[in-house]
Amino acid sequence: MNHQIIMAGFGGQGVMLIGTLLTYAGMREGKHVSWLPSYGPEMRGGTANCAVCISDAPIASPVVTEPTAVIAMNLPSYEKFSKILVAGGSLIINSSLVSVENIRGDIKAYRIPANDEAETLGSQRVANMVCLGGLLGVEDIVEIETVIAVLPEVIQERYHHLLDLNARALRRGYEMVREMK
Amino acid sequence: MNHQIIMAGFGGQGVMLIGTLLTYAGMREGKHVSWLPSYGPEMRGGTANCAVCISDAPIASPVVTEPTAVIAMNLPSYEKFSKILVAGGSLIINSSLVSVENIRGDIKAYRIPANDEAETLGSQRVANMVCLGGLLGVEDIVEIETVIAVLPEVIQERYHHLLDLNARALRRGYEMVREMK
Amino acid sequence: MSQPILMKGNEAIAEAAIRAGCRFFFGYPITPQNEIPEYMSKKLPEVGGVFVQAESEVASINMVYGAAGAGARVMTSSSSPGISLMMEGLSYIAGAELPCVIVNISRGGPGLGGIQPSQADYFQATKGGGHGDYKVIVYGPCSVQEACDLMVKAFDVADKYRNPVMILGDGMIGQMMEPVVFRGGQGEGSLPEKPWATTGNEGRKSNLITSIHLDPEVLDAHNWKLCQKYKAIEENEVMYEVYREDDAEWFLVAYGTVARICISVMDKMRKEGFKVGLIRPITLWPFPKAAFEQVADRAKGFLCVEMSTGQMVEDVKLAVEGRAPVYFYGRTGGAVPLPRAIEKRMRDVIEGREPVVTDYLEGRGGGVK
Amino acid sequence: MSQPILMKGNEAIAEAAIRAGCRFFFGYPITPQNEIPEYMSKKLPEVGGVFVQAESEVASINMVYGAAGAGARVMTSSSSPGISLMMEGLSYIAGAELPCVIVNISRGGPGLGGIQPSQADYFQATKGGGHGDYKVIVYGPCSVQEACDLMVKAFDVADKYRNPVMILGDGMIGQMMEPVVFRGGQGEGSLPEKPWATTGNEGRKSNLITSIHLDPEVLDAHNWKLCQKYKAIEENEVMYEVYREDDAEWFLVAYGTVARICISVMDKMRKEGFKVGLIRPITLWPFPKAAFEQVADRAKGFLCVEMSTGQMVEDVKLAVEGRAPVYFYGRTGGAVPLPRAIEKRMRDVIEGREPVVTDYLEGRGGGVK
Amino acid sequence: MKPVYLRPKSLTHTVTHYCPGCTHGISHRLVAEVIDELGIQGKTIGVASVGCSVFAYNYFDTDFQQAAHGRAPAVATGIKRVHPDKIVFTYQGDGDLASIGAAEIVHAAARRENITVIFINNAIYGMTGGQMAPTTLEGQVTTTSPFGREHGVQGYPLRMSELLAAVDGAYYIARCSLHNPVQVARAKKSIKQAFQNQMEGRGFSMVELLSTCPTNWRMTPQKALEWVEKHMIPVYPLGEFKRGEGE
Amino acid sequence: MKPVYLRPKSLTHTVTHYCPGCTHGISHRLVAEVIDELGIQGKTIGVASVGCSVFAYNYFDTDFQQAAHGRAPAVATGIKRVHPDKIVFTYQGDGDLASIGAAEIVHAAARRENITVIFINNAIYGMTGGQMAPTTLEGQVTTTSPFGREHGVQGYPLRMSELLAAVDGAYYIARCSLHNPVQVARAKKSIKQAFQNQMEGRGFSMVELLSTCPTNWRMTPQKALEWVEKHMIPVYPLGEFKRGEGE
Amino acid sequence: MDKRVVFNEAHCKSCELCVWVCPKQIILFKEELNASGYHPANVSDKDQEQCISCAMCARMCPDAVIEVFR
Amino acid sequence: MDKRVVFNEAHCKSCELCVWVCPKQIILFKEELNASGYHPANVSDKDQEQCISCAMCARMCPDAVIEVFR
Ligand SMILES: Cc1ncc(C[n+]2csc(CCOP(=O)(O)OP(=O)(O)O)c2C)c(N)n1
Ligand SMILES: Cc1ncc(C[n+]2csc(CCOP(=O)(O)OP(=O)(O)O)c2C)c(N)n1
Ligand code: SF4
Ligand code: SF4
Ligand code: SF4
Ligand code: SF4
Ligand code: SF4
Ligand code: SF4
Ligand SMILES: [Mg+2]
Ligand SMILES: [Mg+2]
Repeated sequence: MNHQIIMAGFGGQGVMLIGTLLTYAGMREGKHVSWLPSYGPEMRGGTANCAVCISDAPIASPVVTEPTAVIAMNLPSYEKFSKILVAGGSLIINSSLVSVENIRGDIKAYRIPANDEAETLGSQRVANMVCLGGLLGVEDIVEIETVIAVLPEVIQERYHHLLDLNARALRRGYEMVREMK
Repeated sequence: MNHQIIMAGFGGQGVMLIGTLLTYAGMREGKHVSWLPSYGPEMRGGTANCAVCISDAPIASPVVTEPTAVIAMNLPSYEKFSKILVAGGSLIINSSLVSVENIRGDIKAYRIPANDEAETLGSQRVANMVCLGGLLGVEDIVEIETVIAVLPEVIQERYHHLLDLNARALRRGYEMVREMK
Repeated sequence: MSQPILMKGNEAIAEAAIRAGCRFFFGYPITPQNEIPEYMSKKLPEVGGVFVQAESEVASINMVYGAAGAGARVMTSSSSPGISLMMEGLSYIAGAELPCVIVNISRGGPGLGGIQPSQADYFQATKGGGHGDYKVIVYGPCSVQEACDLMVKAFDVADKYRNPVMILGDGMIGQMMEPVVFRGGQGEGSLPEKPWATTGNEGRKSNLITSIHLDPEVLDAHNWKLCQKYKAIEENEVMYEVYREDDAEWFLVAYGTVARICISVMDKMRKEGFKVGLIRPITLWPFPKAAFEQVADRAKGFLCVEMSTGQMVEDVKLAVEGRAPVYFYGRTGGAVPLPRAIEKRMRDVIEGREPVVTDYLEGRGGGVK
Repeated sequence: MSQPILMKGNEAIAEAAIRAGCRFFFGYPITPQNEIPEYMSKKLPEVGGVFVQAESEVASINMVYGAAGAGARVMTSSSSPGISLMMEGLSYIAGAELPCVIVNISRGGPGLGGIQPSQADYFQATKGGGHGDYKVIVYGPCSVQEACDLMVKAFDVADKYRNPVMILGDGMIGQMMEPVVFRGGQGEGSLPEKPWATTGNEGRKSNLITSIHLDPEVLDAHNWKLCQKYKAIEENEVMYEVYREDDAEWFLVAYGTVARICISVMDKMRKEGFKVGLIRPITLWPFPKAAFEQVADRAKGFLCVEMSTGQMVEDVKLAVEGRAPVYFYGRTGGAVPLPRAIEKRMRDVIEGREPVVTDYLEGRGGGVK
Repeated sequence: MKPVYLRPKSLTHTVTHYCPGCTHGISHRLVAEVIDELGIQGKTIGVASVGCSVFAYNYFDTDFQQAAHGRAPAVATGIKRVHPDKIVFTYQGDGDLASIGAAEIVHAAARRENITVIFINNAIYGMTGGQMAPTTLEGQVTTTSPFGREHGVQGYPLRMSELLAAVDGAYYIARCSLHNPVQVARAKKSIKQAFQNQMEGRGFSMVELLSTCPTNWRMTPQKALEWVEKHMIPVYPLGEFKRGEGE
Repeated sequence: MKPVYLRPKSLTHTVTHYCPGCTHGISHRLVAEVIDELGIQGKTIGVASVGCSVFAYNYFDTDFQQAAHGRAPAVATGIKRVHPDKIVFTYQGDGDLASIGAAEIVHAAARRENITVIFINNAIYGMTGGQMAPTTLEGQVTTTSPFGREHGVQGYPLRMSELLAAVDGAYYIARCSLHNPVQVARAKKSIKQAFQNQMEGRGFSMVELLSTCPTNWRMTPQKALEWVEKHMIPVYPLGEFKRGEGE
Repeated sequence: MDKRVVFNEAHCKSCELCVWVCPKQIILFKEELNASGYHPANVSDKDQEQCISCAMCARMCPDAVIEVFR
Repeated sequence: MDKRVVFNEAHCKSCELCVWVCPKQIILFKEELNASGYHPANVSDKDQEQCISCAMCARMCPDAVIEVFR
């Protein structure tokens, strides 16, 4: 399979981090991977996204123009990327911040109140992990256990006391989506 | 006729000036003309030369590689340019500073003690004019009277008290060569 | 062989340089290559090297000149506007025959432009953006791995020919993360001797690093000597890949990350029965004319795809010499040519249709020239 | 018509600019163009204009940017190394679509090189020495008179297209004296209006001069818009001369003062019965492809002669497209191609002999590539 | 009710791209207030530099030119020489003015160029993500001084106001801070003075504003202001360094 | 007989291209004398700039690099960082150092670069034929200030020693003159000090030498020296402007 | 009711500088996010009359969010 | 005879600075030109003993023409 995933949200929501995490996990599972960021002019705030490719074959282009999956952590991201998602693709919407009607019928869409769930778990900052967990629950990209296993390599040492929180957030998202499926 | 003349000497000997003067005179006589200077790295001293073309037809190249006439006001100039003078061409040598033997036999060579003559006339500074006068005496380039007529246009106003001295130097060179001829 | 590591292109390039024995880095911040100086500022001191943040790109390239003349393995990196400021210095380095490596992680221009990937500095890199007759060896890597491999090669080639070498990576090469394995890099120990370097004239005649030659005959001779060197480089250092040489009749031509996009287009079109191949120059100067010779008998046409309004297309035409038509498709300023648009353009080429510009557009841009 | 005056090329160029309504000059001294700023420093104040000696060429070109954006007719001049320092600024000016004139009285390179005439900045001028996709209109005058005429034209064309225009004169153009008649130059009165200029927004919406467009789609669109403009320039502004179009079969190709040398070679060879003609590009960009179309049926070969190691020869090849062979002869660094050597090379070409490099040498240099 | 404070007319109604609490915003507001008060909006031409303030032209409702990195004083020179009766100001960061543009600012001052310069010293390269600036303090950690700036390696912070005060053509050089409302009010007075000088043809005026970069300093906006007071002011003392020109 | 004065060993036996009486020659001699006296000929690397002294490398018998116009301090930085144990000096004119190279010299000082700078201030561009320099005096006629420099138009002379003394990383800044044998002896002392500082690792040292350009000033060499004393020194006072670094 | 202090909420970035300098400590953040994703600052209708119209908040606000009346 | 002051005539450019500073005013120019076209400075054999070996001339000479002995 050739997964082409876009993760997007406000700067500060941690979309780059979950992109890196997923890429790492892909590499650890022996797949071909790439990760490509995209920022606006703002240093903080604004909207940022990254494109992750995970594939069994060498990756032709790190640029994702027709994603097979999208995580939209805020409204502008939903608006921009839900349109270009391929038919049959998966869309994870952070419904804590994005309330939309009339989602395209030809895709698999999941609304997860990621910020609320994260808050419940202990900190809004892991809303990104809830979303990534959700994606892992829908699409067969990598094992969630691989992702949890590489957490210590991706997350900076000074945040290692939060490893467990991150893992729980990943699992929570995963479960929520499984329940919806 | 297509005259291609090189005038060369130490910086400060005034070769650029006589080149300009000749070019001016050529233009005044309705000929096609060009003047091209060449300097060394030195601001003062060193060797400088200029190439003057005076022709009945438009001038193809302002660069003179095979001069029809050469004025050599110092030894390095003689050494450099006497070699490339065309057969049958004219060479004016400032014999006050250049003492050479064995001049090429296939050219018209004239030794003029320009500095000494100039000194006699009143100032070593018009040695250049003596040489130019010499050239005008050998080669039919422009009328010496034309050159004398344009002197006030070429020589800076503050030196206009020396116009007469310059004219006399021109005539002196002219006569010396005529006598030798 | 060691395990691959996931690294951002810029950091991987910096690490590769250090492994190649580069111990001196002079540079000035500019997006999208900041991770290179940042990495260097952290790592060079650890290996006894020196990182200096210069006051400008003009200063950077002249510090490189000084360090290269002093015998060091030295590099700088920047992005498009910063590289433009280096043109005088680069011409001096080439004129004085000093070895060094310059990385251009290029972005959209002209002017301040944007910070997204672009290939619009091709002319500047390959034709000589500075004054005078000189050439810079230019590599155009298509992946993080290749960027690292070429980085190591760049230092060796620079020393071999006493000539500046440039890595021309589009912004994607710098910004993306891919797995990378570090290989090669002879380390500090075995670097070549540089008896011409200015190290103090104790026990020998003075050395001089200069590019001034006031006597036209001397400067002319110097230029033709450089020319001989460039001829040797053209003979020895050309790098490229040809895909589907066996049966292809229509060739995509692309370098850098665009080549990867083109490979996906090629694969798709071949499945649909089109005899499409691809030529990927790796050295942009010397340009791989040989690749075009190789396919000259069979090639019915070439489609050059670039993130520019069409620069390499001139070199392709010079290589093809009228033997087959050369077409062009490009996007600029950070807009990336889409597989779909490239495919459409290639179909039009093969099927002999005039391009309709709007067919290839995703946004407000153009693309066909 | 007025009487011709004998003037040094540099001074004549400056005078022509003033007559064309140029009132602002920003520049930095460099040989062999110093007479231009010197003349301007004396004459501009007399006509209510402003001369500023900038602290560097980098500052000069950015002052030009400011003044052009403020609506002025403005110019700068320099020589090769100084022009290299302007590459970033030039890219900004092109990106922001500002009209201005840049004079390059070029000298031998690379690096500090020499101060004698050269044509080795051809690539820099015509391909874009700065970053990004942009084009500068480049004129290559062959006499002082033509330099003056083109200077006047340059300002008008710059305004017409809102694009920088360069006069690329070799050192000879600047240093030699020739008779010149000043013609044209609309003077200050009738200059075009520039409603886009920054003059204060009293009574209108704000004006903005910029080259930054962070959104790739916007920057892409901007680049293709520029491309359209360049296409229009290619259609409207090409200038060249063809000599002996009627019967020539072998063409010399040269611009600037070298073209004059080639004319003398042509004349000589015709007398000896060789059917030699000459193509003289006046615009170097846009390059006069039409000239080559014109003679394509008859031309058996082209000999490109330059004061460089061969730069325009690429454009000649691109224009000829393989329909006839293209040969090259050149000298560099202030050494000027001799009529004798050009003739020898042309005979070898016509008579199908392989060139023997030493045949064309006068000094230690090379010449054939 | 009577207005006590209204948004200045010379600001457009655009949301800025600046980070929360970044004092670039305060500086913009002060310049706009001064332009309003002096009634020069219609004859002012701004020059934006390259740095976080690259989009300044989106926020000021006046004519603007966007200059290459460091070259704003040269661009301003070009404009001012063409329109000596208009008011021309540059707005530059410390990377722009003190590093790459050091020659241009020194020479604009030396030439006695009749322009106004607003100089934002935040001791860092904001836009490019927090690299060392010439004004970075000793010991300060940035992405290119990861072990803290050390004078033996990277030299000392460059104090531009002191340096430019040593240039004869400079007429007015002042350093202010934006770390609390009192200082903000002082800064505004200096900015106003700098524009008035230009209107009176007095030559080169510059106001250096000690400013924050909460994002790259990795502090809250409030902590960042406290850091200015505690760490920057001792190295960059406030005050007027020059008023009047010549030898 | 015992030698009282011998031609320094560190000078080659080449006739220089300098004009008669040009004090570039005196400066060269002094630097060579200092190199001899300190015994550092074999470990000294010079950096020639672009100006009349472009060929300095022909006259010093040490390793040399020829730098682009204005960039000698950057080139010297590159060399010195590679060979911190060697002695690196630049030799720059006023066009080179004070105009096009203003940023490079300020930053070499700010970075506390451990190099020695010999700065030849002759108030003019010698090599290119007498254009105005940043150091040209008010009223002085040059080919690009044909009506005399006027501060309202071209600004004031730039006093680099005063300016660089305001940079914290500068350790030693002195201005000397070459207009008579006594001053020449003083200049030599300062030059020696500037090299010694480098040997002791003290950072940036510069000696500014008031120098003549008889050719472009259009004076005899002797009149030119008198002009230095009478006209230059009042604008460019002699002395040590700094000794010791830091805040 | 006429307000003493008016917030242009779309421009606010929740930087808290106004909160910090307000002598009356009456500035609070709203629950909702604005279009930029920030909780905008505000003085509630009931706290408006506590405001002394000192304009400290306005003078410190980097985003010119605040207008003050008396 | 051992000379006190020795001129490397090929290097001299007749700038007169040595002449100007010599307290004994014994430096004169030769009639001949050197290779560069200048009349080189010199102290005649008979004036050599007037020389006080003060080396002022050498210290002022831009072309390092002069060596002095005592
Ligand atoms: C020639 C060039 N070099 C480098 C850059 C990259 N660059 C953009 S902004 C910037 C520095 C910004 O720092 P500063 O001037 O301090 O402004 P701040 O963002 O801190 O306000 C740099 C180096 C550029 N755009 N152009
Ligand atoms: C980039 C560049 N700009 C300009 C020049 C031309 N140029 C050569 S020397 C010089 C100035 C020399 O003046 P200065 O530095 O004062 O040295 P001086 O000759 O007076 O000793 C200039 C402008 C150049 N070579 N390179
Ligand atoms: S990065 Fe720093 S300077 Fe730039 S807007 Fe953000 S806080 Fe302000
Ligand atoms: S031009 Fe002036 S500075 Fe240059 S060598 Fe001659 S006198 Fe000296
Ligand atoms: S005006 Fe004063 S009291 Fe009122 S909200 Fe603002 S800071 Fe508080
Ligand atoms: S200071 Fe301005 S931007 Fe910051 S919280 Fe208050 S109102 Fe919002
Ligand atoms: S050493 Fe003294 S006395 Fe002797 S010639 Fe020289 S200056 Fe005159
Ligand atoms: S000072 Fe030196 S160069 Fe000048 S005249 Fe005397 S010996 Fe000759
Ligand atoms: Mg900053
Ligand atoms: Mg000088």
